[in-house]
Amino acid sequence: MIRYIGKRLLWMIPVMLGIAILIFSIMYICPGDPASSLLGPSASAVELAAKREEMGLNDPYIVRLGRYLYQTFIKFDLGTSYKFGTSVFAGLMERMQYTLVIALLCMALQVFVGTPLGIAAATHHNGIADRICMFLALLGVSIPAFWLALMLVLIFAVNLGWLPTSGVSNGLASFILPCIANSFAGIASQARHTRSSMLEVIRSDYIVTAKAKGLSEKTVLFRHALPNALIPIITIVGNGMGMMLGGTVIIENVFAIPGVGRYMTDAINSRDYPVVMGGVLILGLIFSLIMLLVDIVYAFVDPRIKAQYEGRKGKK
Amino acid sequence: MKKFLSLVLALVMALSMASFASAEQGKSVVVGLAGDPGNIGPFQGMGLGRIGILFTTYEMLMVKDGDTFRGCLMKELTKVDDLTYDVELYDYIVDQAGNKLTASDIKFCFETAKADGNLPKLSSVDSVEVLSDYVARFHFTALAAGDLESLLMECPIVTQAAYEASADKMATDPITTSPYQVVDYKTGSTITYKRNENYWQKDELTVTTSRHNVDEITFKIIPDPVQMVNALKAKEIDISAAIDGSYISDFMGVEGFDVTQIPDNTTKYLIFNFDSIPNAAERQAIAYAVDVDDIIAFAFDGIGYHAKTVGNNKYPDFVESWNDEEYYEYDDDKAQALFAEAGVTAGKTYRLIYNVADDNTRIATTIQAALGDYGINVTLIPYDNALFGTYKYDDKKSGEWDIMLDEGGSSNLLTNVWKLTLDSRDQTYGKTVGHVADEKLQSLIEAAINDNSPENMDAFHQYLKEQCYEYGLVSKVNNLAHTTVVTRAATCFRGQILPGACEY
Amino acid sequence: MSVTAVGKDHVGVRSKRQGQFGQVMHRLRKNKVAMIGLSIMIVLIVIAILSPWITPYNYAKTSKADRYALPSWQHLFGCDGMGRDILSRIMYGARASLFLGLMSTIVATVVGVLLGSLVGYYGGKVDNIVMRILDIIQAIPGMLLSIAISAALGSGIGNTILALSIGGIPMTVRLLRGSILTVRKQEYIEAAEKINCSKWRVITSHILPNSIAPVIVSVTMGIGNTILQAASLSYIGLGVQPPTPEWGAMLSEGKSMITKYPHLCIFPGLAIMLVVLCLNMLGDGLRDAMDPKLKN
Amino acid sequence: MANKDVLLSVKDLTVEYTSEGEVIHAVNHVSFELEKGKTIGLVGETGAGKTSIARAILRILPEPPARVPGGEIEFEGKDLLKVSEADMQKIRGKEISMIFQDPMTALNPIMRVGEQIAEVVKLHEHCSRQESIEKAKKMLEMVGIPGERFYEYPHQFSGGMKQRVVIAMALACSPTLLLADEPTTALDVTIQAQVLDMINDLKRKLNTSMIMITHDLGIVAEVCDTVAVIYAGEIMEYGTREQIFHDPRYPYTIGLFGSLPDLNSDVERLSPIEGLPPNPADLPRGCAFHPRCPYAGEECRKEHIELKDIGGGHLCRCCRLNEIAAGKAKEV
Repeated sequence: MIRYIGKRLLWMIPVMLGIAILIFSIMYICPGDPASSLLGPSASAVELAAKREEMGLNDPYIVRLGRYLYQTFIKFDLGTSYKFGTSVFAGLMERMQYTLVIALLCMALQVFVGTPLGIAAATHHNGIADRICMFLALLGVSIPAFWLALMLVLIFAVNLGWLPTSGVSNGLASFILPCIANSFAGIASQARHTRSSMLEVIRSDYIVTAKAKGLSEKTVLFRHALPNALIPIITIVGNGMGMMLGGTVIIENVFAIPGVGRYMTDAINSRDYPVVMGGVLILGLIFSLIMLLVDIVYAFVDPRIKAQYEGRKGKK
Repeated sequence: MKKFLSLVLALVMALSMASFASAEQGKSVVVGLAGDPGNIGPFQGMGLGRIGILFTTYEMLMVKDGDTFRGCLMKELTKVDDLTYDVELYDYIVDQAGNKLTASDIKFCFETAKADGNLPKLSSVDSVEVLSDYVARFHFTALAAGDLESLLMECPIVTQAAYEASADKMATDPITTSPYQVVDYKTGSTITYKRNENYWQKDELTVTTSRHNVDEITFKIIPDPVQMVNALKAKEIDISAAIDGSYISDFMGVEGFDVTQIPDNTTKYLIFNFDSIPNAAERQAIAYAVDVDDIIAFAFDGIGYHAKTVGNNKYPDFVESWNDEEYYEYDDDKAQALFAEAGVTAGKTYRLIYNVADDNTRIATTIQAALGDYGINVTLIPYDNALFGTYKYDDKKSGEWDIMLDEGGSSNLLTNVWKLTLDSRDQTYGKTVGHVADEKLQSLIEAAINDNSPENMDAFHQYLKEQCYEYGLVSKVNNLAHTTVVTRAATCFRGQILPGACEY
Repeated sequence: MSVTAVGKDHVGVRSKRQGQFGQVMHRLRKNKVAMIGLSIMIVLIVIAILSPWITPYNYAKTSKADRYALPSWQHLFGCDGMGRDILSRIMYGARASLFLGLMSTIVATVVGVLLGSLVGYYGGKVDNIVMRILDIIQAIPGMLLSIAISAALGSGIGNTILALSIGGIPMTVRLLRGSILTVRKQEYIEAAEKINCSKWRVITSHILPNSIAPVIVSVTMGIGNTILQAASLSYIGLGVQPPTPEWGAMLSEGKSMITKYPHLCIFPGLAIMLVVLCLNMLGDGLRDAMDPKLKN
Repeated sequence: MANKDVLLSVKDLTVEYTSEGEVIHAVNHVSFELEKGKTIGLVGETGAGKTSIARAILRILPEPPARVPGGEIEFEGKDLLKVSEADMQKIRGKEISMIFQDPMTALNPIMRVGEQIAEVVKLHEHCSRQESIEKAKKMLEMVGIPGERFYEYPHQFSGGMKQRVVIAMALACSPTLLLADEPTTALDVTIQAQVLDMINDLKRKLNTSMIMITHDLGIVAEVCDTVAVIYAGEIMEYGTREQIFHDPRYPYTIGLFGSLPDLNSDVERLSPIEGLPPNPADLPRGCAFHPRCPYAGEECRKEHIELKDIGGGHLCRCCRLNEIAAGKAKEV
């Protein structure tokens, strides 16, 4: 197992290099001009051209790529944001604190609300609980997040005045509406996946075996069915966590939260190259680590997968 | 679970109580800002979000106060010769850290800003010479009409000592001469300013942009337009210039709220691509075919002004008589006749390129519908800001559009609006943005830029109108909605809120 | 001493005659909920195809008098900010939205399932390399990928579908890989291999039916997002250009009016919800029909 | 049929499945009795309803779609269909346990095999964890698996070993009744014999009664005392092993023997039963077997036929016994 993890960590080096080269090349072929967003709309074409030259944007691809890779991987410097004038790493970490709060809260909601809902639906297959749960789930995945967010604001912030409409200056209260709005789809999808997976597992022979042993419904459900049912859900949760750490642009925009998503989207829109490239690299690293974690959790939950990681000596 | 919930609720309540409590002390105002200023350092460019906080954060040598130019840090301006001016500062300026501002700081600021290259106008400043503690001599390489003022207004001034003391070139914690000091900057969220009790200028000499009628100013960045409305309704913000036109009725004449309407200094106009529409009659026909009233109704909820030239009529060099001239008002007969003359028949297709934004999409759609009445198709090509900015000036892209919906404005002169797209010297390929290489047009605009006398202005305007290389459409109106905490809203000449100058 | 094949149960016999596909279809046809979903989808598709002839108004016809008109008998769903009939725009918009939504979902699923099966089946090096490439692709923000596709390959419907589907592939692969890993080592797979089943057959008839369920769930839920995403592509040279209606764009146009004129958002939102709902009903039915554990 | 030594008495048991709106009659009015220490064999084709009978006894039918609309299952004086679920849980695994058909899927793939045995021990014998582990290891050794393999997972076991684990699990609490659902089908012949020997052995040691579900007449001959031939959810013929083996009367039973390779005769080909089992959702009127029965006559198609005692407790559900006897005679 440790060998496997070590191998995966080593693999991260080419992955990071791959991400760096790919993002650099994409930014290179993407039209759009960082100079124009820096100088504002009243700059003329000649002034823009001068600024581009000064920023070194007119150098050939290879020169710029080399400079970028040298700076990133040899000097470990992600550069300074064109727009904010601050270090990309510091900027990203500052934004990450908000994103992390939202991601963790949302994941918690998703797991601790979605999973029980899915279990309830599966154990009452085709019953009322199932129908209600699945209806909510469908609502969850088909209601656009911004719509839900704005409705929540209208009710709880504008009409009732319980919570702030937007911003991050009210402590935890600032995060309640964003998290509810953001996790609704996650809860829904978690519930559906749990249900689907539970249904598969509940029909398995080993569940009948467990029942035939005289175990109580609860024990059968939680000791035998759930752990098996959760295996595919690990991917969902891992992927969801990875995505959420990349920021949730819609929610961050609506609630005026200066999270990673807005930082990155703004950077993409204004072609703030250092932020885009540095951000993608760091987020890619985080994502890869989470995916590695997912694979490790897999191995812990499912001995069959662990056996596959450890080589093919498996069966005796 | 219940326990946890009640705990959370209690926490929430405690937190919200705390925030209300702190808001009670002193007079404070919260301004809703749609754009993120990002770097608030002095020598950054003029990205859209920055303009909103510029005058609260910094002072310049000169500002435009109402319709007149006034010295802010500058006490006297003396002309030495055509390209040389002496600037005399007040001799009692101190910044928020107590540093004295002297002529050497002026030299430092202009040189640093020019070297940073984010304020491209400064390229016409050749050098700044320190004559004495409070007198700096500016040497310019060239000065067109209005350039002197815009140059002196362009560069925010800070002391060299404070700038060098900052770790990040004042990107987050500028120390300036302004009456308000940044005390907290949560990047992307809020910027809070406290009034500087030791502001240097005497009240009777304070320019509008430096007034300080309130103790604390918070700019809150709210990118979503609906949330801006919600925040104002919930009175989390006191004033915003970014309330969508269709929501104005929620605040106008409503108890506790008020709305001030201020014409925007930008104008929407059409640029015709000379490569694909070389015939003046065809361009004129399109201009006649478009009904600006429709555009105002569809894109601006009925509130907007017809443009009378390429640019609006708020500039000092705008010639009054143009207001009464005919300027391609919607005329079906003329449009048909001109289309016939140009040989344009039904089935013709134009490609209209524009910068995507709600109002632009609607203007473009209105134009599309208007030309549709003549059997002419219009293909809309929307681009996001970055792509539009690139394609607009890209010679290679000129084969991909026929009409461009663009907008432009300037902080001082109409000629500066014209310069943006009509001066071929400012393009990298020696033609206007519309690919016109017309020597007469060029000589007329150069004349107007060098000397914006009504004659020169009119000559250029009339020629442009006759050729219809570009066609001014409409200027919008900004809605300043505010709670009655603000009794009179004040804006700078760029249409941005000046929270310190508002009355409470 | 054992009894030779005494007889086959009827399902098994049918499978011989109809093949696996026919068998799945047969079970699907018997599932009422799935059939309702399918019927509504077909109705929507028919509306989309016939929309140029059956919309009550021209979708692009603007009218100053009808700006933001509320739903009424003249305009069942009301009118938008340009005075255009929302019902007509939704009907016509079904063309772009359904086409883009369905096509890109199908492309993403097919590619994802192919890759996922390969990765899950072969494991080892193949797994490592493909998954790491996916790590790299997934690190790039979708918007940037789309802009790059638009810039490098130009506009056009194919590239739009590519841009929309590329984001969905990694998730599908990961899901499938995850669930194949759990069935990969089961005896029936080994048995199938030992009797010299072709790899293709092992994958399609033994591995996939046992591991596809999470993919179906995730794909059918994702289509709503895909339709919404299509709206943002029109600003970067892909997607559908105005005034041709498209549900995602209608929704984002109406977004800023949501508290003032909610009908601008509600109806396109409902249209998207309907599609998501139907596909989910169909997807659930399909999953049940494909589930080998339900055969007997 | 009253006997004081009866451990289990099933009366009129009926099981239905509802599938896509159709009602499938899996088990129809099945009655039989089992004495202490004895073994009954339920014989029939796949899908005949044998497994459903066993699962109905343990009440582990998947409900829905399955349903038990009628009947009685009397076990040690209690009607299992009426006891509470909590009481049932105390019976399952302890008094009655089951060996499942498919060892490949009967074990929880992500739980250590020993743990799965220890679980049932701990549950019913209320012992400490340590004791339950010891017992589980002992059980593993009893079925011929080294105790140290307690900590391994099912995927590390071969099919035969998994089946032994399943058996160990079923026998862990010394049940009074063992339901063995085709315990050897998934195994190869040598292991089959070992497993059967083992079951027989354990049965003798623990004086356990057993219901042996199989389609393999060889196994029946080896372990069963009585035999019930099940066809389309009904008992068609019932009798002692000797009665069934030496004097099969029902045409289906005869057919079963006909499809056995008889090493003593030099018949070149087996004679399998023609046709297919009936669709349980749409059973034929009259005798369920008549479409395939070479002796079927008019009356077989008309009405349902009752189970009749044809002597010595040998029951048969046929109205043409005489014709069959004649036909048999002719053949010989």
